[in-house]
Amino acid sequence: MADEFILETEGLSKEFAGFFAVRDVALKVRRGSIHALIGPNGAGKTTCFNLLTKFLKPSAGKILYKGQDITAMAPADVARLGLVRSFQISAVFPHLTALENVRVALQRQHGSSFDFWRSKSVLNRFNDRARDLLNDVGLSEFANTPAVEMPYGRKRALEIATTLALDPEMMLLDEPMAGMGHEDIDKIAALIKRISAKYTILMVEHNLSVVANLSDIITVLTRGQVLAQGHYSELTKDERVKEAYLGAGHA
Amino acid sequence: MPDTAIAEAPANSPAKAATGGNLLQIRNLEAWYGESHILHGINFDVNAGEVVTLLGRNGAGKTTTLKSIMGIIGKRTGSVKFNNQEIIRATSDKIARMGIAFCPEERGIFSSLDVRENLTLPPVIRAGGLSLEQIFELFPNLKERLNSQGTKLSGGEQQMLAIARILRTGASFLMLDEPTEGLAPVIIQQIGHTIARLKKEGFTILLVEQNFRFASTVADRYYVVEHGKIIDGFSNAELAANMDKLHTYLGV
Amino acid sequence: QDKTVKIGALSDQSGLYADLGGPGSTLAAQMAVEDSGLAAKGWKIDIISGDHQNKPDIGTAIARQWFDVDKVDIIVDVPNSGVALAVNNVVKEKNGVYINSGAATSDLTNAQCSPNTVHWTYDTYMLAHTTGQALVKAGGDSWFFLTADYAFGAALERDTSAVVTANGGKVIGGVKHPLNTPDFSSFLLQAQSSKAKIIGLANAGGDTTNTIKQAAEFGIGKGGQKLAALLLFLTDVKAIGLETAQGLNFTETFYWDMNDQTRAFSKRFGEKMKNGAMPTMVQAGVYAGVRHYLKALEALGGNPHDGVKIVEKMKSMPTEDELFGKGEIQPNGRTIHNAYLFEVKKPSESKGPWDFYKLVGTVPGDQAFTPLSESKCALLKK
Amino acid sequence: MTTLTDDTLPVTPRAMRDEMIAFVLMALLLASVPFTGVYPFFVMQALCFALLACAFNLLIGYGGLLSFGHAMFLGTAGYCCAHALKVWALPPELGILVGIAAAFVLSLITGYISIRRQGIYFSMITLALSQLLYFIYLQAPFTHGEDGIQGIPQGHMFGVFDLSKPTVLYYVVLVGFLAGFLLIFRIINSPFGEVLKAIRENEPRAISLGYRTDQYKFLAFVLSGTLAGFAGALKVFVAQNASLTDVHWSMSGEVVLMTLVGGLGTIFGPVVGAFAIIAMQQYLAGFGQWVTVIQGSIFVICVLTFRRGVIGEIAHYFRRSL
Amino acid sequence: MQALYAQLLVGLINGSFYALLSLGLAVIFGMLNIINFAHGALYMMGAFVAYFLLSLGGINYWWALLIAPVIVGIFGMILERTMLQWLTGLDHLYGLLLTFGIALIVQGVFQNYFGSSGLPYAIPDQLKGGMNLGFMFLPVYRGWVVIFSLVVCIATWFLIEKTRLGAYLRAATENPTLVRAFGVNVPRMITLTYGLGVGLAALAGVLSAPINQVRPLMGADLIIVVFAVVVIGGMGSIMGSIITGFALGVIEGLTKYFYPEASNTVVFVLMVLVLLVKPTGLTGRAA
Ligand SMILES: Nc1ncnc2c1ncn2[C@@H]1O[C@H](COP(=O)(O)OP(=O)(O)OP(=O)(O)O)[C@@H](O)[C@H]1O
Ligand SMILES: Nc1ncnc2c1ncn2[C@@H]1O[C@H](COP(=O)(O)OP(=O)(O)OP(=O)(O)O)[C@@H](O)[C@H]1O
Ligand SMILES: [Mg+2]
Ligand SMILES: [Mg+2]
Repeated sequence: MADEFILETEGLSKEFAGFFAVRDVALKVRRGSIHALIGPNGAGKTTCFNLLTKFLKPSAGKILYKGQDITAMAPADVARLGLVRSFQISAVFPHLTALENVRVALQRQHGSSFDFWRSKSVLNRFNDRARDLLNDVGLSEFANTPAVEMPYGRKRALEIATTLALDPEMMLLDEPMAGMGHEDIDKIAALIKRISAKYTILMVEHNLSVVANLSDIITVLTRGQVLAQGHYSELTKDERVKEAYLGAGHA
Repeated sequence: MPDTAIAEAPANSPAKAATGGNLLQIRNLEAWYGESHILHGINFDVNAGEVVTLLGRNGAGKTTTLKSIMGIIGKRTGSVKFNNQEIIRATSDKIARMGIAFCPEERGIFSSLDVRENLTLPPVIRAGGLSLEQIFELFPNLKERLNSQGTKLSGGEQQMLAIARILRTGASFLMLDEPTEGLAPVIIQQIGHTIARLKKEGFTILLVEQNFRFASTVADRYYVVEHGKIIDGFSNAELAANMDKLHTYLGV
Repeated sequence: QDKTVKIGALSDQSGLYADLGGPGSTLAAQMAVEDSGLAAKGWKIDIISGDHQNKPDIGTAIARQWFDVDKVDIIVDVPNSGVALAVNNVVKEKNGVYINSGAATSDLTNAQCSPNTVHWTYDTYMLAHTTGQALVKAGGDSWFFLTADYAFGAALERDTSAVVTANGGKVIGGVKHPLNTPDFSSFLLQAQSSKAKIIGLANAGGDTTNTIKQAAEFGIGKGGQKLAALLLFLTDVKAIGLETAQGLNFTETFYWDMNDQTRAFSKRFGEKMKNGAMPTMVQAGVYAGVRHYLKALEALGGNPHDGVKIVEKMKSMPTEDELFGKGEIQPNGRTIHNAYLFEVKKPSESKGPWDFYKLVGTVPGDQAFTPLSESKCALLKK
Repeated sequence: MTTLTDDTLPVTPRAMRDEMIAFVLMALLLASVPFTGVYPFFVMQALCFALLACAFNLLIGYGGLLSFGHAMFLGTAGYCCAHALKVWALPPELGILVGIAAAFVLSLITGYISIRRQGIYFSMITLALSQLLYFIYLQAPFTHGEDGIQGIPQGHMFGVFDLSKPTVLYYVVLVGFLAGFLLIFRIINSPFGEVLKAIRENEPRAISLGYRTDQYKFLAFVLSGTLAGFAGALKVFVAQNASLTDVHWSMSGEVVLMTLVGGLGTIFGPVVGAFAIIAMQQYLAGFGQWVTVIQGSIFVICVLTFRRGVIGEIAHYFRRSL
Repeated sequence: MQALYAQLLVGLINGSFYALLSLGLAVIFGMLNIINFAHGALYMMGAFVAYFLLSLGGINYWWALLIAPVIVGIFGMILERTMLQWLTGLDHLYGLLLTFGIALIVQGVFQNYFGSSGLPYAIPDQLKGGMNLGFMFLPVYRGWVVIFSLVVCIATWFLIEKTRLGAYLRAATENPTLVRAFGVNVPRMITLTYGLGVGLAALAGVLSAPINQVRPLMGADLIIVVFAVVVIGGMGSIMGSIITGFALGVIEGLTKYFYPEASNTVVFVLMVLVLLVKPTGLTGRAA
């Protein structure tokens, strides 16, 4: 089980009515790394994510997670295995407080979710753990604030805290910084860095400085196929990557 | 009635607008979302043929400003003059027909329409817009995916589509809300070129940007928004001198 | 013994039976009170009305409340067999008086008969026997039934079939249609291809009127087949229109244009109705029932507020009034009076807005209604 | 999806306490009815509908699912309970159990069919299913079609309580109602209730957290249907009959109306709404034809100006959840 | 065999009404995103207007076909302007509840004034009589209903799917604010669309007046069947609702022949079966 790679795909493809959004992708994500997936718009990054989390069915190929074939599983089951995604648009439970948001995730893990005959005060045993998690992402003072009332960047942090509550082994983040101001970007980047000590992270991001600073390894996709893979410094020298993604002006 | 009056005003055609003059004048603009007061008296001007950028932190009220101009905020007061016409009370369809086009930050691609329909949806309000060929030249991705369902496009492709469709209408004044969000660097460069070219053709552009590096390549002037007010403004030439202030405003 | 009486007219005030009962029934009860002349003799008689909306539970709730809170003595009308039977139980429980005129079910005087109940006007047994018998005798010896697929329809079909066969006719087929069917063309086509001489309609209300209209459309009358509506009211004929309804055969126990007395009553009635409508047999039954009830009270010299006692008195007196003529109430609660076979006039024969019927035959009461020997009423066993 | 209750107030311990106080007040008030001269049958009837509306509200207010076919549970339980009492001559407590079991089975089946669609589709499917059932009951022999099951023996509850005595019956119904109400209250404030709220707020997110959301909605549906069945079984003793009225779609509409008037997604709203509507039907009965028009107008007015309902408005005013 | 043809044809006639009604519902749903519960009541109004036109104004069937949908359409537009409009942005279920209330009011008022038993409306002279098709006697009027509703359905389909108007409609459903900001007068378009959908219901009402009684409750039960039709079809497309409408009419017709006891329930049973196999309905997009 001490495999080097936590997630592997073989020949992963997705066809939409004759159009291959993802074609024959072989991805290997190393346990404990931050792995970035970049590429021009429409390259198939989000589609890849959807395939990995089973929100889409692959047309061909295989997905192995911790050595287990998960190609035919349902989304909720994949999440239960510890492979959890975040959404491109922020996904919180707006009228629950931050604490409750996190608790909902904790509750799933520790059972009792179907108990309709018990008082919800049984959930209070999760409060400490939930506070810890909020603390981790710097949201302690928001614990009793409904999520709607929180600023955008804080919602993203809350989302990450909620995801962490599931104690996932691997997180998929789709453009976690999209639409954020610089301050927030820095905060979230630091957060991701911090949590990457414990978890494996696969993320899609267009913000190059973030990608450069955070990722251990980068896979570049174009037209659904893997174009190149390597460290940031290697890739910036790659003419093909420059042409397809970074653009001429890039140093 | 006012529509026709405007249509006849010569200063309104994109070609002539380049001659300068005050196109948009905003005074004491206040706006509310339900109970919450968001804009607390915005004042600024946009001259014909310029590219003006609004900068500011998340939640400062940039988007709200654009929406208020477009007439899609429930409650707003103050004065917004476009071509010397007061439009603060006008409905958004009237405002659109006066030649203002808006590209929202959430893109607003219609999932029940295919790409072609999305592209041709906004009615052409007067001659002078880009033709479909010109648009495909700018955004080749779109041409390939013409028959896809609108929201099946990738995030970036949707952004392109959102910009592309307002270029067709012949509106001379474009408001783009974070047009580079979620775009690959190559495409961002392309959009930069596009904006430059549109400016050359006489379009006036009001831009909202987080990506300051990008904004600095296209803008003539900047305004900084904070807590629903304009707290500063300067031209591109003064940019270097203002960098320090900007850092504190934006935390860049 | 005091001289106060409270009458509750419980009916469908807005639904499908509102036209044949409804406000008209309340009016009929009022007129009965006025015509009794008891007010002049120091009686205080009040009438309240209620809408059971064709729902048994609402009907019983109103009835119960009337007895418990409003101190009602007697409930009249109650069309809709389901509600009628439900109210029957309540009245018995509360020992009130129940004069039903609107319901068709013959159970009221058979399996579910009660010492507190009198059933006026008509029932399924009578409908089956009069119309069925008359038509077979007139040569309509092969039948096809269009039957509403629920208890009422089944009972009507069963009873009529028995009459048809007993009289030497033959039932060659039938089809059960769901209640409240908007479209009968499928069923009519089947009836048509059966080549039966008579198409018997064992249904009611909107179903009957729709069948008749659509039968005309499919040219069924023209092909020599005849429709027999087993239950049809004046208001239904009005709704169908003479053009379409002409030639239909059916049975009623009252028609406004029978004689001078009925005409006089109906004229007075029509003047008080919103649309000038003539009374239906149900409304006439309410009038006659209330009159008879008041006569019984007068004979008792006051209101004993004891349902069983009053009904016994009513049964002991022969009935007689301007609308139904002479008759009697049998021990099981069934009122016996003449039944009439009518045919709908051609439009050219009609001389007024409510001039619809031609009298074809009269069936004496003792032949029209369930003979006591066949009644399953427990009251008879004593 | 957008939530129907436009502002969900956070449930704090203080709010819970308010709710308990309100509950005790309500229980005392209802318990004193036989001493006030108020007509008990009226209150009993209203209590049955109140329980039904509460069950319905569990689904809409906390699960975000508007069922337009809840009458089917009421009616099915009613028929089965009535049949058990009358034909099988079971004692009342077993009759009630039979009714509840029937509603439970029905909710399993209908829930399985309908739960996979949301929003208006869900409403239309439940409506169509209840109409299907209506036609089945219309034709099925054991329901006696249009006539319904009449003259149901009330019997002795547990062999002791004589249900034909109005006061005894009243307290039995009241206890039944309060038990059902407390159960619903507990469900809302249970771990399961929390998940239900989360699903209503953001279903894809709940899925991505590993919740099989259909199962939760299904359980909510079954609980709601079964409780509605309980109301239907109780109602048999009050009305002493079981009829098609209780399965007709207009009954489903009335339940919606009661809940809407009282306040969707509030705890006490359905109770208040049920009493208001039943009272209105009683006192407006004299208006005959106009009752439907008035009901329709209440719908329109509620939706246009009074969306929170009576209790919802009060709760909003005091910033409390009730 | 002959009987079967006859039943097929008869089924098609009923199908016409299902198609027209579910089409109107689909148009309104597509645009306002509400299920118009008042559809049945407005269908009934269509029939009543035709009746009044004839009995009070002496205006014949042919004019009624034109005028009644317009009058009811205008009534619908008033409803939209004064009430439905205020629901924009709220959950769709409120639209359902509001129109349910409207249906109760309209039906209640008509019941109050016209009772329940129905008023007669004669078949126009030009369409009286029937044709002997060999396997059945087809009333001319019924043939007319099938052909006329087919034409109307196809015309509506063309209008919505093949013209720019259709694109506006679909786009405005998703994001009315934005479409308006493109220069389209969305509120007016919504009002007109509601008028169109309601007009279709009224047209069906006029068509049905000579066949059925003109009754206040004529639409009340029909509408639930039409809802089931809509669920089966999936409301995904205009064409989908037209085809399912006709198809279900035929299926129902055949049931009346083979197993009449089930003819009331067959549509609902079909709905259940379809939902078990395909939860989104036949042509449905995910809701
Ligand atoms: N459901 C779908 N049906 C049809 N085409 C689709 C679908 N989903 C995605 N596509 C197409 O597949 C391609 C890849 O899309 P994807 O969303 O994966 O891109 P991406 O790499 O995430 O781009 P971006 O950076 O712009 O978000 C695009 O061209 C898109 O139009
Ligand atoms: N629909 C809404 N209802 C209530 N408040 C809103 C709404 N939309 C925005 N706001 C609030 O209005 C303020 C200004 O928002 P606006 O979208 O204009 O900011 P912005 O400057 O465009 O920020 P960003 O960079 O995040 O796009 C924020 O505090 C936000 O929370
Ligand atoms: Mg993407
Ligand atoms: Mg913004």
